[in-house]
Amino acid sequence: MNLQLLKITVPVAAVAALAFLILSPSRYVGYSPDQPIPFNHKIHAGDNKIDCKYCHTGVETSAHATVPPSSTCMNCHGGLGIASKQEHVKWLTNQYYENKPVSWIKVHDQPDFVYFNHSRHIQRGVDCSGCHGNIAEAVKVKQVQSLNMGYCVDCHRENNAPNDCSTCHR
Amino acid sequence: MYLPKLEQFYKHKEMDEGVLGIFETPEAIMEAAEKTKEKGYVGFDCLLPFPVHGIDEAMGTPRSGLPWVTFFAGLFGCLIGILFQGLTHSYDWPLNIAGKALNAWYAYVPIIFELTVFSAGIYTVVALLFLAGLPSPSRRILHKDLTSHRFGLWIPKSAKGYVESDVVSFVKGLGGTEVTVVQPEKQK
Amino acid sequence: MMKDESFQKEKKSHWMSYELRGTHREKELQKQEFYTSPDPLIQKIKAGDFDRKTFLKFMGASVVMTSVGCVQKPAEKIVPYVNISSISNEGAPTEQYDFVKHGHSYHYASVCGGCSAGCGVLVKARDGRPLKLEGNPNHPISQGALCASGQASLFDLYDSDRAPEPMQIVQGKPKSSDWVVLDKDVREKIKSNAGKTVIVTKPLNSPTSKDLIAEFLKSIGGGKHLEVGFYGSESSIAKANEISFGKALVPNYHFDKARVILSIDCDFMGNFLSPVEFQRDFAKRRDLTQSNKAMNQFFAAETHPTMTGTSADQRIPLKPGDQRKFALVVARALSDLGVGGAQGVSGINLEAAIAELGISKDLVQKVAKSLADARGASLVVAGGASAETSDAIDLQIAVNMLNSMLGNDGKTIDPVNVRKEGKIDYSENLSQLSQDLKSQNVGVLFLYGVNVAYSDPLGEWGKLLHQAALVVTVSDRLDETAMVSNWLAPLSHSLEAWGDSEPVQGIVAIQQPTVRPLFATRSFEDSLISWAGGELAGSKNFYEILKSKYSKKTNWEDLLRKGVLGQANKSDKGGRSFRGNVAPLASTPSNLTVSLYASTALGDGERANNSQLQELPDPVSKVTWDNYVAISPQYSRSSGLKLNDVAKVTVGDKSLDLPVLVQPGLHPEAVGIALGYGRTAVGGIGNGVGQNAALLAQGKSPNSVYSGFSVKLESTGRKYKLATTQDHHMMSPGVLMGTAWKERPLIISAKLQDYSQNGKAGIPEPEIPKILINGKLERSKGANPPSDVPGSEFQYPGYKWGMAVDLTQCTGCGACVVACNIENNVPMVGRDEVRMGREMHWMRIDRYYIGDPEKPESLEIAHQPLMCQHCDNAPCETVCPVAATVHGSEGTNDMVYNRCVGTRYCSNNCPYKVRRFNWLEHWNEHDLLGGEHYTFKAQPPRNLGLNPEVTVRARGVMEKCNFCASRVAETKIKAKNEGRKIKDGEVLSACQETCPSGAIVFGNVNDPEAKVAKLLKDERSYKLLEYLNIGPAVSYLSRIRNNA
Amino acid sequence: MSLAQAVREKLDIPDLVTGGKSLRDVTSDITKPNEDFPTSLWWKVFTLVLTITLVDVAIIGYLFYEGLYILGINNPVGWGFFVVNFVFWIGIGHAGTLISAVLYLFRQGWRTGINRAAEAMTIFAVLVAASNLILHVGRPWLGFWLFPYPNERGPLWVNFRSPLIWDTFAVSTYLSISLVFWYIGLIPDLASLRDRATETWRKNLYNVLSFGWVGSARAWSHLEIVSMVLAALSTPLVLSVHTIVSFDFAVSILPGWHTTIFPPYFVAGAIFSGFAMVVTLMVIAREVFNLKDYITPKHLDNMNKIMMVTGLIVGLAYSTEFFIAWYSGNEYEGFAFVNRAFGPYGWAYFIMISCNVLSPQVFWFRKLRYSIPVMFVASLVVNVGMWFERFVIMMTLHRDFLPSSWAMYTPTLFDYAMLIGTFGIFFTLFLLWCRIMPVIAIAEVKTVMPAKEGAHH
Repeated sequence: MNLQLLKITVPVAAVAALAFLILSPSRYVGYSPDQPIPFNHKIHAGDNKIDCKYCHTGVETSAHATVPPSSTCMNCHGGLGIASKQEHVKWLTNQYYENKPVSWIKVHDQPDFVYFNHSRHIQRGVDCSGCHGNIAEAVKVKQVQSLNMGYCVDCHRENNAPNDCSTCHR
Repeated sequence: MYLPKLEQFYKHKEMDEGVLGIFETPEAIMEAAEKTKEKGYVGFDCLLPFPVHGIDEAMGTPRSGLPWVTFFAGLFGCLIGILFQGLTHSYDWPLNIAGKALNAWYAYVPIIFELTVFSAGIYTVVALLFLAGLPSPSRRILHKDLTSHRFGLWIPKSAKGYVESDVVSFVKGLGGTEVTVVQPEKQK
Repeated sequence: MMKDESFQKEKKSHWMSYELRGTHREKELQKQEFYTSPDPLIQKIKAGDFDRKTFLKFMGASVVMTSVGCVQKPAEKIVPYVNISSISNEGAPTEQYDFVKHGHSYHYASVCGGCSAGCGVLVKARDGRPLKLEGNPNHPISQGALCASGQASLFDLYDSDRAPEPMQIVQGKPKSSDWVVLDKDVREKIKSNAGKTVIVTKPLNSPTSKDLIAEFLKSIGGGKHLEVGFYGSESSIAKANEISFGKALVPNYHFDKARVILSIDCDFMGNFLSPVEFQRDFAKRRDLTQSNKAMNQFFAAETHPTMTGTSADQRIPLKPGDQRKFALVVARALSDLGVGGAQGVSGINLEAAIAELGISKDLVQKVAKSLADARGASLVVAGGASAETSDAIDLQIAVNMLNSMLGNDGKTIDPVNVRKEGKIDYSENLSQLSQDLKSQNVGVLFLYGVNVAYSDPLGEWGKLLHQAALVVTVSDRLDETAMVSNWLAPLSHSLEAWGDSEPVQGIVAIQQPTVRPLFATRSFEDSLISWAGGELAGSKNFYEILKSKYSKKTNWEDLLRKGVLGQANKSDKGGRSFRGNVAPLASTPSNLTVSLYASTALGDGERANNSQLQELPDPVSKVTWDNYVAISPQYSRSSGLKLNDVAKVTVGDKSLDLPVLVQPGLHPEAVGIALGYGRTAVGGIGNGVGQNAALLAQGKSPNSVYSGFSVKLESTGRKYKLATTQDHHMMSPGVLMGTAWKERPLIISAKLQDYSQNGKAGIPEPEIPKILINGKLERSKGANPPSDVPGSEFQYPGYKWGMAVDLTQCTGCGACVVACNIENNVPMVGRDEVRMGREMHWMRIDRYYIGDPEKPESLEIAHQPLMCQHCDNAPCETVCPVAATVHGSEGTNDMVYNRCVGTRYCSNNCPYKVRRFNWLEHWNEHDLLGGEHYTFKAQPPRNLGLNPEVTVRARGVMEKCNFCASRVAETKIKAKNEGRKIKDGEVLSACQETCPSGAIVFGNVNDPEAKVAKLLKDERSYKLLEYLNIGPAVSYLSRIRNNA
Repeated sequence: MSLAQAVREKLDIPDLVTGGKSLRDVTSDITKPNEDFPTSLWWKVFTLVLTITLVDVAIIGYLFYEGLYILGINNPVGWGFFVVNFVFWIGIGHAGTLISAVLYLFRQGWRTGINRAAEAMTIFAVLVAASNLILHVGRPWLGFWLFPYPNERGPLWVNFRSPLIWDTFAVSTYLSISLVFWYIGLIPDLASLRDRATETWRKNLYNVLSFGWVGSARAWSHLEIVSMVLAALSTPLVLSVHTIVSFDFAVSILPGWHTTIFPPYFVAGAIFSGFAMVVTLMVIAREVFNLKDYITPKHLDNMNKIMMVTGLIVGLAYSTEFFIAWYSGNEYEGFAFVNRAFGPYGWAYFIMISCNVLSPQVFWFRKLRYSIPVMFVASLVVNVGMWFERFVIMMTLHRDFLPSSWAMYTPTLFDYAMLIGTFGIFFTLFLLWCRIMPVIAIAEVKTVMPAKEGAHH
């Protein structure tokens, strides 16, 4: 009889719902959108050991790590430079000479009411991989940490960093 | 000292096989219950449209033990109230709210009280449903007047010394009308 | 080092330059999702097709997004530059200047375009967008401060009603065109009407522009340059000086040198020549922390209670038209005291005249005495629209006489480094123009910054202008004059164009742009150059002219960095002798007389489309969004006119219907009406706000008399609810509904004498419950004392932010309010919402009347800036169910918008009622569940001016002053990265930074050397509602008045 | 319990069921409204209230769409009609539990006639109240943040010091406890409906609703005990709930709100308005469903007495407030009360006084206590008065410490619509319930039948 069925399903559903509420993971872990060109961090940062700050210049001084202007890419790939035959590099070079910017897609995206400052964390000696994972091995960048409020708060607690609301929310 | 006893938590038994007799007045069913108790048909039951005063004594059923459930459930709720508020405010994430002391327990009293009442009430009712064998809408209805104005005496097959013919005559002797022998439903 | 063309937009949008408009490549870009070049955006908005996502991007709407927790955020883009260019070469817009760091703010020295005072400003620009104006500390005029309209002038840049491109007006219908056509037409017409070109400009304080205009006229074979201004007193002052001293000029005034000041209807801190400079100088002598000897004494004789008048030690209500009589009465009283040099006053019967004025005799003698005691260190000023009576020049002559009697020439009055020199006669110029037009004597007519059709509504310019061969209006929008001319040449905002200014002889500042023009606009100077054929004075654009001119005098780049050339002259020189003849007294009309005045916020109404200014409450009446006819309580009683009655105001044959406001402090027979309202073609915000009071002006057309003529008021029986931010029935805090309750100790005033005896004069002991702990009374621990009391629960060892507000210095000008709004993205809500009591200002200035409203002479008007008090035991925090407002470790009361569910309990429980609730979605076209019915929403490109450091709040969220948390955080991170603590004065709150009188001080209370810490210990400091034991972090310094 | 004795002696004379009914009559009389096709009168009333409800629902939708700015609330007056309605309906809700719990403990036989309906009233009233509480926040879709649940924010818990959190717990506890109390009482009666049912759909419906109750003596004795236990729990609960609601105001620091008298004063007021509402409903019910023999004038008389007593308590509270305000000598406190009575909202204050203090005085006279029209009117008047009491308290907001922040509150059309809407929802639920479930506790009435002895011991 369907009543029997109800007796089982209702409590099960309730428990499941509660469990989900408590244990649900961040929706963004593993978020890995397709970029205009499949830029490969492994080749650049991993194999060729290019320092992060070569491109992300703002990271030590600014709130934003900043993505470099196309000209930075041209330092190596420009003209008949490295891998200039490779199709994506070709595309990039064209963009550059046509004076068109590349619109990358943001992977680690915080809501606008959160004010994260890269410079402070780098100065404090926080390692990039802490939040971004081992980029040097990443063929395609994806979000590895939940980066939700709990994640930030825990880290701030462990390193007795300020935990005021106004630290991140203004 | 008054302690909970197991027999206080007697459970409603399903009435699938046995003898049922119908009585007209509360007095009649009381008397019948007395007699049946003396006769010693253990596990017999009465079906009443409303709680007839004194029927428990007549049947010899002890006082219900549910207040114990209430007591411990209440205690549990109270504890939860104290711990949850205390821990969240002064241990898990101490926040400076209006410069008030972190363990300003007097602010927690209302919620402690509410939680006590809540868990006491809810758990008691759950226990009641369990003991009264509710809900089971599939349960069979023996006689349609028993919830309106007539009273039933039920002697189950499981009762000690149950011999169908004797029981039937016994119930008749008590003045029960429409005495019927109930057989278990066929499982389809 | 600066650069004018760092051109990256917000992190979440494309850069774009307007040279690319309409090209094929732009169309391509437009297809991209987040293409956000502003000017096509306007088209899109106007056309009504606009995809929501872009809008959300614009408005930084993720607050809305998060309110639907389960919605996946839309993918955001990162669009870097293409190239890096060094400073040396002129970079293309796709190039990032190597010194520009994304996310960093840079300050560029420039000149404020708010009014003609020419204050030097620092423009805070971030990623190529001006976000905030501050006064330039190096500049002797602004001295680091800025007024309300200066602050608000930033929004004119982001005004959606600016003209995006040149427009040709055909039979009153504007049709879009472009510069090529315009330039061609202008050049041809100039050729065909050689020698008959007329250039009418607003009063210019830019020497280079003046030269350029002359140059231009020369190059096209002659013409006229006429300056025209309205509502000001420059003409009268100049003429009076010519008569009195033989030299036409507008002198400079040094209020900081004046120990006694008498202003006759002169709102010198609100609306006269150079408000910021004068207010700053005035306030220097009100800083009692230095020494109370220096405190000046200020008598304000005025026909209408002005912002300036409220900070007077003694207000003297005058009847419009009596100004000159009062001046002469004072002169007479002075000569009675034996001060020589008086002329033509011997005939005055003191008693009779004083009786006519309706003021008490000893008051006049008090004024005279104080002035006489401060010879050489006193100052008498008159001016402003309300001083423009029929005998305005004679009034100025009388003032000149008073000053020379007191020997102020060359001391407090500077006739050497003057503001203006030579014959200035604006009304003469205007009538000359109309004559020329009537006699068909005008070829091409350029109207730059003069909105004649509005400011002189009786001049019938609509007809007149068509007598000219071609009329080109140079204005930033299709205003009243543009609508009746042939061409609109859209004008760049002062933040988009090069220029210079010399408000006072010897003080030159460079106005440098901080953003590429958002629309297809040009500065007037650049237009002249191209109309002259693309080259003038050997240069292709104004920038080169300026550069070459000033490179000769100094290092160009240093000049740009410093922003100003030359110093203020404070030395005493240029004494002169008064010779002018004083005309005999004429009698003023016996009945009600009116004075039209320029309001503090809107001034001449040129910037009526600025919601910041429209919503800034009037300093005295606290009315927003309308002008009104102010009448005295006495007249209200006799005439039966009440607040919000609509009255018919009749002057001669002209009449206006205006709502009535009962204004204590008015002379019983005085009526006041604000000018600058009733614009009809200024834009969606300013159109139809109030009535144009210039219609009532008198004198020969063009009208020049704004005050002192009789007026008739009659009730129309209609009602109109004025949008006020404060109740009007309530008078002083003491008297409430006639029930004589104890006076509420909110604003504590004392006389200078009492103060110099007892520093705590007037400050009552707060009734805080105390108990006897081993012998002495203390706050018990159970009573949860605030952090500054031993035994409190929480201490704030690191920083503890606090604020001190000096009520003696505060003039109630409202600059802080506007600065706060802009710094913190505070929305403007419009008239209807203000009526409902839903204004969003984080900071408000409370106005209290002290004394008997029936006795205007004795009435005092006090101001109290009120922001969140950041109480240690904040009542709002206790009651928030979701802990959306809690205390930070630095003693601030943090408000977390994204946690707020909007129960409004905190607001109910706030004794100061400083919390503001977002009743509406103010920024987004749609919010979570729609709600587009609310029309008063910020239109693009306004959103480009949003401060990216402060969250944009969504509907249903509580907000309030956060002690500029964003500024604190920025500075703190900087300091931490450099491994040091924040120095005192390194972080300023927005209100403190802009305050012209320096009344607000913010800082770290724990630092004993900090100014704020010292002020908190000052004897005068007290806390508002301290008896509630909530321990506010803001202290007020009692209001001292120097009236013996 | 001597008190109980005394009260019983006083109240148990005359018969609680008149007309010499037999057990069978009782069942059939009471279940009649559930079995017959609804009368035209019922249909008329129901269509009316249903329309109101639908309109109200539409308005709520519009409120979500537009935001709170369509209401009249503003900066100083942050709470308006919504909170007034909330407190009002919570107050109404109290009578039900009080009748079924407190009177149960005092063994008040006469309660049996009315307790079932009163409990139903409680539940519907609390539902309406809770809905108002949720709707009045700025972002209702985040209302669940008021419950402390583990979250990914750290976790960030709620602020247990806030009276609003106390409200959340109190109201939800109150709702759930009253719900179970009410329902376990209903089970046997639903069973008798089931057994009388003839159509199969009714049979199945009541079969499910009655949980398959057969009335075994064992189940009965458990049930008896549990209803006593719940009664014992509900009694302090019912007092605590309105106490906590009063904390919303008493815990704040506003002059006129920050008063220790609020808890008792609110509870008395709640009982006051609650009983008034019960009288209103009962008078209607006994007319419409022809239950004059079960809801006798005796019942109504007792309730009128209670109304009068509580009315006097409330009156005392009003005067005490004023006295203390004056006695405190605090300018803000004193002004708050002068302003309350003689300020712009003085009219509301005097409506309150005349309705709550003066009108119940008619019940001094036995004749009037027994007159149906009088008590009906009086009960309505009292409810109006109690609504205005809450309105007056809310309007204390409009003039507090700083005269500069004073303002007026003018409700908009939507405020009024929502006020009417609450009544619509309430009566819709109530009328529906009257059709589905017996308005009188059948089994309990049978225990107090005059015919048989042993009913009273």
